[in-house]
Amino acid sequence: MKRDTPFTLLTNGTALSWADVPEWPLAEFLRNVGAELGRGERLSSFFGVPEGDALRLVAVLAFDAGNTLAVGRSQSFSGSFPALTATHAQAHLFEREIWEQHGVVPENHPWLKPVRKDHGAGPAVGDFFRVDGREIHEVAVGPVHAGIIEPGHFRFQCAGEEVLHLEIALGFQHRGVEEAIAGGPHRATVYQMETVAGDTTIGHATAYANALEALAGTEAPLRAQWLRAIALELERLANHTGDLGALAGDVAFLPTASACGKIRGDFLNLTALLCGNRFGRGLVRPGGCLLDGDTERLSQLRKRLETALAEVQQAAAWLWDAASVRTRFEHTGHLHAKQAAAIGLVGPAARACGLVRDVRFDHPTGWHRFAQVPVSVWPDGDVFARARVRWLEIQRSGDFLREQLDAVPEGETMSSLPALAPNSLAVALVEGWRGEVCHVALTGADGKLRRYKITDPSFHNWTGLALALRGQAISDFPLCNKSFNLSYCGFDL
Amino acid sequence: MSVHDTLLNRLKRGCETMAYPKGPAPALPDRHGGALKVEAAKCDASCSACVTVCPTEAIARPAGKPVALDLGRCIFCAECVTVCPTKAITQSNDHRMAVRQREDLVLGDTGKEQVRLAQALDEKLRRLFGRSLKLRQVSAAGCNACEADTNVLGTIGWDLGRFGIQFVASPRHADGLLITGPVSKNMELALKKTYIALPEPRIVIALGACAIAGGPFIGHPQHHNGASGLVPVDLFIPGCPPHPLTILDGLLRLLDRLGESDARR
Amino acid sequence: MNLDPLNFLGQTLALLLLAPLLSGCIKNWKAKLQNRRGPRPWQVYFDIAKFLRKDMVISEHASWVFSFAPYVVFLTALLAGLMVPMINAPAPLRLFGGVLAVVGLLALGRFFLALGGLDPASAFGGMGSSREMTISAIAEPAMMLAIFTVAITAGSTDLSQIAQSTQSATWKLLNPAHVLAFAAMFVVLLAETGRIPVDNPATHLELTMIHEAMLLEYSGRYLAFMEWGASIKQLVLMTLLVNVFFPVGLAGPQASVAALGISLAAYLAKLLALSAVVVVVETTNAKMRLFRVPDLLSTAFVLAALALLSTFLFQ
Amino acid sequence: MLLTFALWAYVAGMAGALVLQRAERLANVLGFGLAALGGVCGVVFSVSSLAAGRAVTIAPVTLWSGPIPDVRLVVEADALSCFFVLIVSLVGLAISVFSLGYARTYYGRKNVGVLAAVFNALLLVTTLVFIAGNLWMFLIAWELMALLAYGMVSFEHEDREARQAGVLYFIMSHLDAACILLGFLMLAQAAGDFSFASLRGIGAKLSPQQRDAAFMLFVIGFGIKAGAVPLHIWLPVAHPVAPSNISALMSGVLIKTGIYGLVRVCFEFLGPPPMWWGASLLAAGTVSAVLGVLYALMEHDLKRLLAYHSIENIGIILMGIGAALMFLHTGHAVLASLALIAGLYHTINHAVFKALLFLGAGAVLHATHTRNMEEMGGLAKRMRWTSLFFLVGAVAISALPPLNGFVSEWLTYQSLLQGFGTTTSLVRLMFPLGGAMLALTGALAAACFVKAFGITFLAQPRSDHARNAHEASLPVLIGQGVLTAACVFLGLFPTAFLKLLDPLTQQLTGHQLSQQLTLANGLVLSDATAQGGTVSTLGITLMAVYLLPVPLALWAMFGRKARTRIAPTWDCGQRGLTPQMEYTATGFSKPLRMIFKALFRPRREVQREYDFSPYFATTLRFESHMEEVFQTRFYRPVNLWLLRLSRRLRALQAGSLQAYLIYVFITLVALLLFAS
Repeated sequence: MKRDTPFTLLTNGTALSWADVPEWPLAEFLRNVGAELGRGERLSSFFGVPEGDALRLVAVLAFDAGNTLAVGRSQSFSGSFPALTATHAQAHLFEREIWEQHGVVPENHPWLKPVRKDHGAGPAVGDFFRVDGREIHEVAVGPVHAGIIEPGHFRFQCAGEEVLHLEIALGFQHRGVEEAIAGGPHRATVYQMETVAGDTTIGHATAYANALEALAGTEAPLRAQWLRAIALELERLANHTGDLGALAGDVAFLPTASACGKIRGDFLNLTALLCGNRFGRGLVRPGGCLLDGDTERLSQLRKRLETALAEVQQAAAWLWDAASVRTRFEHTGHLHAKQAAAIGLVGPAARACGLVRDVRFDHPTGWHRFAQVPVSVWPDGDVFARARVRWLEIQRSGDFLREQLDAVPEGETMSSLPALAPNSLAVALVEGWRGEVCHVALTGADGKLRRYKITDPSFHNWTGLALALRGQAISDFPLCNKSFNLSYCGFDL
Repeated sequence: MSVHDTLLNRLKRGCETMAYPKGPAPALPDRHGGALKVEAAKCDASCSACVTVCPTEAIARPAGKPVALDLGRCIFCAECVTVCPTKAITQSNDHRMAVRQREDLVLGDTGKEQVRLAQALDEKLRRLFGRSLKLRQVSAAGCNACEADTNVLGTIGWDLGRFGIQFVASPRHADGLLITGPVSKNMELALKKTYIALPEPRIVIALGACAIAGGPFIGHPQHHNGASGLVPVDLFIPGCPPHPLTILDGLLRLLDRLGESDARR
Repeated sequence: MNLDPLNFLGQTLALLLLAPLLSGCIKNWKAKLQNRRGPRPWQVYFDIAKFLRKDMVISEHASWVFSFAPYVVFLTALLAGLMVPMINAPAPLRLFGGVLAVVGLLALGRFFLALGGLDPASAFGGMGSSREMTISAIAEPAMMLAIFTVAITAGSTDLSQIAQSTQSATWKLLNPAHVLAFAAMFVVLLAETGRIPVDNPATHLELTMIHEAMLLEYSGRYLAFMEWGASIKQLVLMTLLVNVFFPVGLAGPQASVAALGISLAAYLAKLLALSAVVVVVETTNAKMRLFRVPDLLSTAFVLAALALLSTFLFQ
Repeated sequence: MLLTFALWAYVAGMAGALVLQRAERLANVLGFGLAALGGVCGVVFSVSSLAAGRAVTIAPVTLWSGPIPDVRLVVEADALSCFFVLIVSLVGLAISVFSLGYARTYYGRKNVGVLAAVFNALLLVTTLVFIAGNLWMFLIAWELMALLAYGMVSFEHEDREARQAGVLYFIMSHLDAACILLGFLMLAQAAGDFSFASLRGIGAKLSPQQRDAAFMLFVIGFGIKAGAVPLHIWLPVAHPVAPSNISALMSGVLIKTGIYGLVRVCFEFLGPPPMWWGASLLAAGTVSAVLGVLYALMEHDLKRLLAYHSIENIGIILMGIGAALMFLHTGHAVLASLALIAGLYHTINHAVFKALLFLGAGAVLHATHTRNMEEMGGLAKRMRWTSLFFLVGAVAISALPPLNGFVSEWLTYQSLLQGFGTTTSLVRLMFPLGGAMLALTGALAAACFVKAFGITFLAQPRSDHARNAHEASLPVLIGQGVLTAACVFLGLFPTAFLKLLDPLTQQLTGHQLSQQLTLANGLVLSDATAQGGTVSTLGITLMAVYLLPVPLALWAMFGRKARTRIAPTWDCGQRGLTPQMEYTATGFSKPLRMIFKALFRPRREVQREYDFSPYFATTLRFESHMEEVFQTRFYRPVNLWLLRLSRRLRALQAGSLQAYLIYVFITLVALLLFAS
């Protein structure tokens, strides 16, 4: 059903020429975007395209109910623009990023702070939000954390053990991925796409491949799309199993923690069986898949998948049976569905608050057009719900893989990629294991990539963690943090 | 989850830790390829196919000298292996790649077809850390894959704890620093402060292509192309990400805990 | 003043050497229960020896209390250990203190450990000290009540006396007062030595640590003394539990060498059995939410009160 | 002879200070110097008399006999009064030395002469209370003490809080004076004479109801003075506002007059006590101990925290005395003297370490100009000696070995433990439960003093005052040093001190216990039963020194080449730690506030303001308050009821002469009826 909307609609994984994107003066553009957000639509990407010294804003909206995307742009302007964040919280990080990257000021933005602080001074330097009260003290958990995790700065305002406010300052993992793609695709671009977020290699590489294929007007051969879907589900299985183990480890429940640690290694080895690299590097390329699995390799993969799924079934059973674990998981880090929708959560974090959002279901592309994976949703919005959603996704990904590996499509896996169409825009969404990965590619007149915007699901979800901690005990923070398990390098790019 | 069926299940499964290094090393995935081998003899001077195809400019052809492949910058994409007409660069399926000096990673000269493996620490440090090495991990940009593979070493299959190697919470308790990622400018201060917080004697391990020379993001102005510019590095473990077996081999080689099974060179 | 040097020297060495071995065994068994080989039981010795050799880095905010605390923790644990009967009933420092002195010395160690945690001005140290003092404030009355129950039936607070009197009437071990007191002491043992339901010794998350958070700033030999003191304190509490509440096989005052041998064997067997129980509890339970821990300890207090009541009812 | 010399020294000090008010420096030296001299004489006198073991040291002497018959001021000193004179003189000596340095802060600001004079007067009057021979002397000295203390509480009358505290102190003092007066009048009416000698054992002549009534009056009267719960509300208000040396005197000595009165009355005047007397004192002591420490934990004002701790320690003393009374009832005289010794030993211990802590607080207050612990920090490196003395006081008050708090609580534990076997009635369960509550108090006190010492002295300074604080002057340190030495001596050599208590227990319970309590020629303290528990703080300290070579040998063997380096605190690699990131005092005790929230009833309000969307707050304010349970539940309703009653009574003042004549007539008729 097509709703009357001033935006141009396009489906996921397709391209349209830059001219077809509707263009309005700045105020009208922002009013239209605000109207769509008011109707409950979701903002997938919102960024600036520099034109000379002026700037043009581009918005990509996801109409989940309508199973379609919508694109719109503003005329070029400079100076400042009225912020959307005042009324729509989900645009707050995008507007801060536009301010930091292009210098245009979002007027009366309630929380205008740098996102990655890449020019000059490092992150976590600015003045943090202070709660005033005699007994308030700050707890600063800095970039270097106690375990083996990525760096991020968490500033808690505590009254004793209770957290009143949490502010998260990231930017430590900033390596300048987007700046490097301009004028691309270069030789190293595809490798950089695979290392935007190491544990979502297949997610980002598939999105990049879809975007370039859309710009080139072709499509990867069916067997390649099948292989990409298989690798994506294997990556989801590995990460969700690792998360269940890590959640058990954070409440010191040793049986599941140790078992899941090993089973995650088994799933990674299955991906390595396909492409030699445990994280699926070197598998997905624009135009198809570099490596293929012959029947003997696929049957071996099918057999080892069976044993791994049985083991994770046993490990998860322990977790759900243990009453001491359940008391720790329930009612910790609670997030209401209304809050989740307002800040635009995606992926398991959103589905754990009861929101039905899954790119494989709402905007199917590639092999997901032919094979359906049911959406795993859980209503409560606390750590228990996020763990249960992960467990449901493990089971459903397992079923999907069994079903697909029993019916292997024929055909070769690699096709050559023609030149990219000039002056055209492509949007590619992929349901990475953390949520919706969104790549938007815009080519210039010479067919080279003029602007390439990557939005990792963590970019939407970090505010969710900050909200979930309000009123919790500070000793529950590691558990809540691990229940979201967001990517720092995906946010920092 | 009653006590009964935990114990029962445990007895049934027995110990799942691998025998390595006492027993044989677990096999690398067959398509992994392991370390690269460069035979300068086979490489004819005129062709430079591999130089143009390498994404991180790891291969260079200094005038008059045979091809030089820097394994530290290599992200093991094996493009050069497929494109080389005379098979001068081949994959050796060998997981052992850890070295002590940065220049040992540059292959190509005669006698340097393969990586010169790391010697153990000197007598004093080995006596100190031989059976109890506590490491503090610092992730300084990078893609979190090296952290994931270091974490895997802690699981029951690899069980790093049995060698007395442990990752600790505070640098005060640590003897060594394990750095991953190309050390972004935003993480420079944190890395320096962590290094200062370590009590002497201390060692530094650069894990992965990013920490050695910048990995896939080599040359970006936002980072320092690896840790060697900021802190003295004692052990380089190449790979993107290095296979857990390579990391474990590097650590044990450093502490001379490999026994006679396959200590080479 | 019968402070025969042999008994004194023997017990001091036993305390120093057995304590790290015991915590190493517990770590090893926990690993075995997770199907991994785990660190060898004597790994703790290597760690302590290495820490002793290493340099020290001291915080610029720390005062003289920071450097004084490790010695207090180490010596109070050692002294408390010398007052508890290990192999033969009369402990070496039996004359210098009974159970009240043992509890007092352990409290003195905890007092300086908490101050050492607060000194370097880091939020984690403050958090660890606050939690440690809160938990011990609730655990101590439960421990005291359990000890009173046993002391009252024995008629004195001298540990050797208590052990011998409980040992003489073997049926006494099974009367409800004793069983309840043992259960209460076991819960207190879990709380005091920072075991899983209360605190996770092997955790990596500074925000959830209790005991470990106070040691974050210590390095070199100070850290060695702190870790060693903590393991000796764990051995002392376990010996208290094993030799005073369940003194089967404890040799009398003038025991022959054979009796001492049997007593040593019985003591080690009981110690390993108790460690096995601790390991199973740690493996099958998740860590409690911090605000539930006082409820756990108040149940220990109720258990001890019931033990007291039952001495009154069944005597 | 020495005692009269001490009294004259106080009088001279008072007079000298008053006369030389103008010359502040001279008044200070003269006043406090003479007070110190008086203190020395008092200590020598009491120690020599107690050591000599004489039951009565000074026969009754009439100081002054006025025109009205048998209104004479008689002075008499027996073992009990000598013991308390020892307390007042020792603490007075230390405080006067401390005040020599501390008073300098008042130069130019306040009248140092008056301070010295009143200080001397207080010492004089308190000593007179302890050696009062008859009713008049006791009550007059008691009243003077209350007035002088009121003067000192509102010494800094410019701030409203001090004035209000003074008024509250004044009312409560006169409430307890009234009760004591009534009690003594009941006894004197039975004895027919006002001298204490005739009052001894008078209880036998009174009917049981009268004895119980007299006991209740004395308990309320002396309870208010001592500060037991629920009569304690004036203590945490009055003590903090007085100048530090005076609050040390008040906390250390003045509240001990309540204990002295209680012991004198219960053990000597009222004869053999029924069971419920001891049980009620034990219960009141336990409640005071637990509530005192719980409220102390919630304080972030250093002196209020110490004031609440006085309530806790008074509770512990009352537990000892209550247990002693119960054992007297059940006929176990030896056990009664053990419990009494425990109570009295804790009295002198508390006097010493509480005065030490208040002096320490005074020195810190002077350096940081604030009583709020949240603005202190980092003083250990700036005030090295004061922090050492405060730490010794903190270890002593937390009843940790090897100091004196541990010894007196050890004796209390022993008496409670053995109490279990003395009777078969259900009341014997009170002893172990009392013991468990004592353990809870000890553990909470340790938590409170980790907070007090940690937040005040350790980590980073939280304010500029704290940052540039400097060590106190020499007399201030000597004053604290004297008390620290006393703490260490009372801790390490209890058996030596117990000999001094022999004449006292002989007088009150008829037993001398120091031989039975001493083993191994004075090294070990035993609990006077055959195979009972023993403890030796001196032994523990010697063993600690004996074992010290173990860590040192390990250091020498392994870590000879190890160097030490100073580096910033580990802050997870961020820009650096600010004082705002340190733990606060209220944060430290928050978990305990949550556990005991039934008692504290904490209320918290979070005001969140935002301009546009609730997800981005502009300001967030957090306030939490605790309900003062006793004020709101008990004292305020009583106040309101009293006001309503008095408003109704005002109707009687109709203002017409005839009405007043009728009232006179009615009362006359009533008296006649009553008299016949």
